[in-house]
Amino acid sequence: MMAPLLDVISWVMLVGGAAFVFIGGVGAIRMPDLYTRMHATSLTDTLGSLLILGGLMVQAGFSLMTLKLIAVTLFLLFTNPVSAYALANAALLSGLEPKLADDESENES
Amino acid sequence: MIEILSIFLLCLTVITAVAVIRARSLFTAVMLMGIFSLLMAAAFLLLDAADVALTEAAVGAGISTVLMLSALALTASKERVEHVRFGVAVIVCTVLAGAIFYATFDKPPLGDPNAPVHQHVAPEFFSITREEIGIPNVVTAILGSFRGYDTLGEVIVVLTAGIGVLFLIGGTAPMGQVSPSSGDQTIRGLRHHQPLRVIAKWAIPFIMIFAFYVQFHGEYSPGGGFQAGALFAAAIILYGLIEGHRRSVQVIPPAVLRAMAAGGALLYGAVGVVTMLMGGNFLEYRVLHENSTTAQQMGIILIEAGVGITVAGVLLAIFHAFAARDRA
Amino acid sequence: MSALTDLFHYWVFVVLLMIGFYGVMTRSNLMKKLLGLSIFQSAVFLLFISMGKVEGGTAPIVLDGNWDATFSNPLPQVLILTAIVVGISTLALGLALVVRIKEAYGRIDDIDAPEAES
Amino acid sequence: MLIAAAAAIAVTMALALVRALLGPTVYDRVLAMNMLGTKTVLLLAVVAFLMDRPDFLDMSLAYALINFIGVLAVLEFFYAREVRRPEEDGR
Repeated sequence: MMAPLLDVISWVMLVGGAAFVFIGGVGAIRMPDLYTRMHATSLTDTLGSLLILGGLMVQAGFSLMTLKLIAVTLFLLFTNPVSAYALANAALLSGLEPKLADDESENES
Repeated sequence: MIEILSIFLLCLTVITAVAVIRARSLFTAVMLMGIFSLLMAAAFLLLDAADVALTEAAVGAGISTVLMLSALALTASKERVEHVRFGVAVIVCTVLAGAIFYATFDKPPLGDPNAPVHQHVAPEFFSITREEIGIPNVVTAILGSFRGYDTLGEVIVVLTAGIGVLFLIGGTAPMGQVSPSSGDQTIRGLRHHQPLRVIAKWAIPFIMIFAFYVQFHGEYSPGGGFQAGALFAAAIILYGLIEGHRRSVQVIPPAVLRAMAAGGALLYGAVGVVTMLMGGNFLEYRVLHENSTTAQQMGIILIEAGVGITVAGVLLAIFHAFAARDRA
Repeated sequence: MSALTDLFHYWVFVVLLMIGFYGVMTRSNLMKKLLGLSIFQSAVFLLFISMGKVEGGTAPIVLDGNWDATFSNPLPQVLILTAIVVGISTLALGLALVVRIKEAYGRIDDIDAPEAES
Repeated sequence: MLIAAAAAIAVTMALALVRALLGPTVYDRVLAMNMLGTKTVLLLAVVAFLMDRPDFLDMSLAYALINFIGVLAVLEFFYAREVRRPEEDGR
């Protein structure tokens, strides 16, 4: 009774996560400059990993695996945005921003 | 499915390797090397080598990138346009590649269970591990028990390399070599990034716990002294990156690191000497306890601890040597 | 399909080996030479690990006391596991040498060239 | 479904690698490296289920930790270089 439902939930999460991850990858290729690329990847990375790992968690049930998956998820959840922040900050400090901000990215958004 | 994934990853690996050699900027090359290690480790995992993948991830992708970046900070970050001897190199490479390529056709296909490699010692390793050692991770059993001498040798090599690095760059830089960064201590490290500090302070204990898990759970799951040592070193390196080199030296002073590096190898050797004193051969764990299985497990845990301490000590000492050189 | 998967890993080994070797031979930058050596080393690791693979096997870590499953050969894995750590130690030694050469000569490219001697 | 997820992640790894190779600035390459690291973590987690080896999740965890350290090391290098050689640009 429960098992098919859990399977469906986990499949939906896995496919959704995979879709997000893939969209992020496409964004990393197609976006015009660093900051938009970061926008594409860091958001989808976080959401995509959450969904994929969540889908796996649903499949694993309650075990040591789930605990490890939760650990991975938490770690990604905290470190991904922080490294994105640090990267943007470093890029900005190095003077990358001005020449990119005026021409391309303003028009895009 | 796994095969296709494996082939795909290996193709990416080759592309990355070409890019590493082609890259003009050394910094790019080092970063691509990190990606190369990452892909390689994933490929290892798909080839069933879980312990190797863990080692490659911790050591290859993590520590080696950090060390190369530290070395890069001390040297030039751009490669000069060079005049190279392409002709000879291309000929030599083509001939060699052709020869080895030809040789591969005589190799048994990948995964052939009847290949000569799988006939000789591996089955004995499994049966003896099952009967006498009783730990599920056969890799750890071989590392600690069957090939204990070899591992001792490797630990000594690691220790020797660490000593060599300390001899080469452990002291202070020669006079007149003071780099311009000496004045601005405040900017070194990522201390002024509050989010990074918060997350790192949360992450460091986590990494350390994971390192200890890898160390002491290494008999039951992928892991062992080498991986744990590298992960422990990575945790301290993270602290050093965030808080600056000076503070990380305060956490673990260089003298402690040297003691760790030597002490781990000493612990390993001492286990061997103790077994000799108790009437066995060098590193013959059987004499440690009346129950032979317990004795083997005791021996493996002890020498894995020695390995872990040495690896952590040496890697951290090397990192500190590079970082200290940078500020000198 | 099977003809490709049979020997593909060994071919990748050859290609990586040659890429690393080529890098060591043609690049005069010492850092680049070290990177080439690392690739060369990784190629050898790949060869060993590929040889240890057994079709239908799993990692040589016994799950739930199931000792009769098919396992890949653990011996190459042990050899490579230690080799990786030794590899990083020797790489660090090489990097330290590069740093000293930089301090002594002021550069790490073309140190064989005559003008490098001060 | 696991296979589909693994395939999507693998393709994304290839895309990230393309970005790392193209990347006009070093920061693009760092971004690609971070991305590849995350994708590897996910791929290994999925592969652990695909191969039915729960202990492989350790690898996934180790990758997540190491990737973070790698990115921070690169960024620290940037900051240090900004201090040391302010005249060099980010290329």
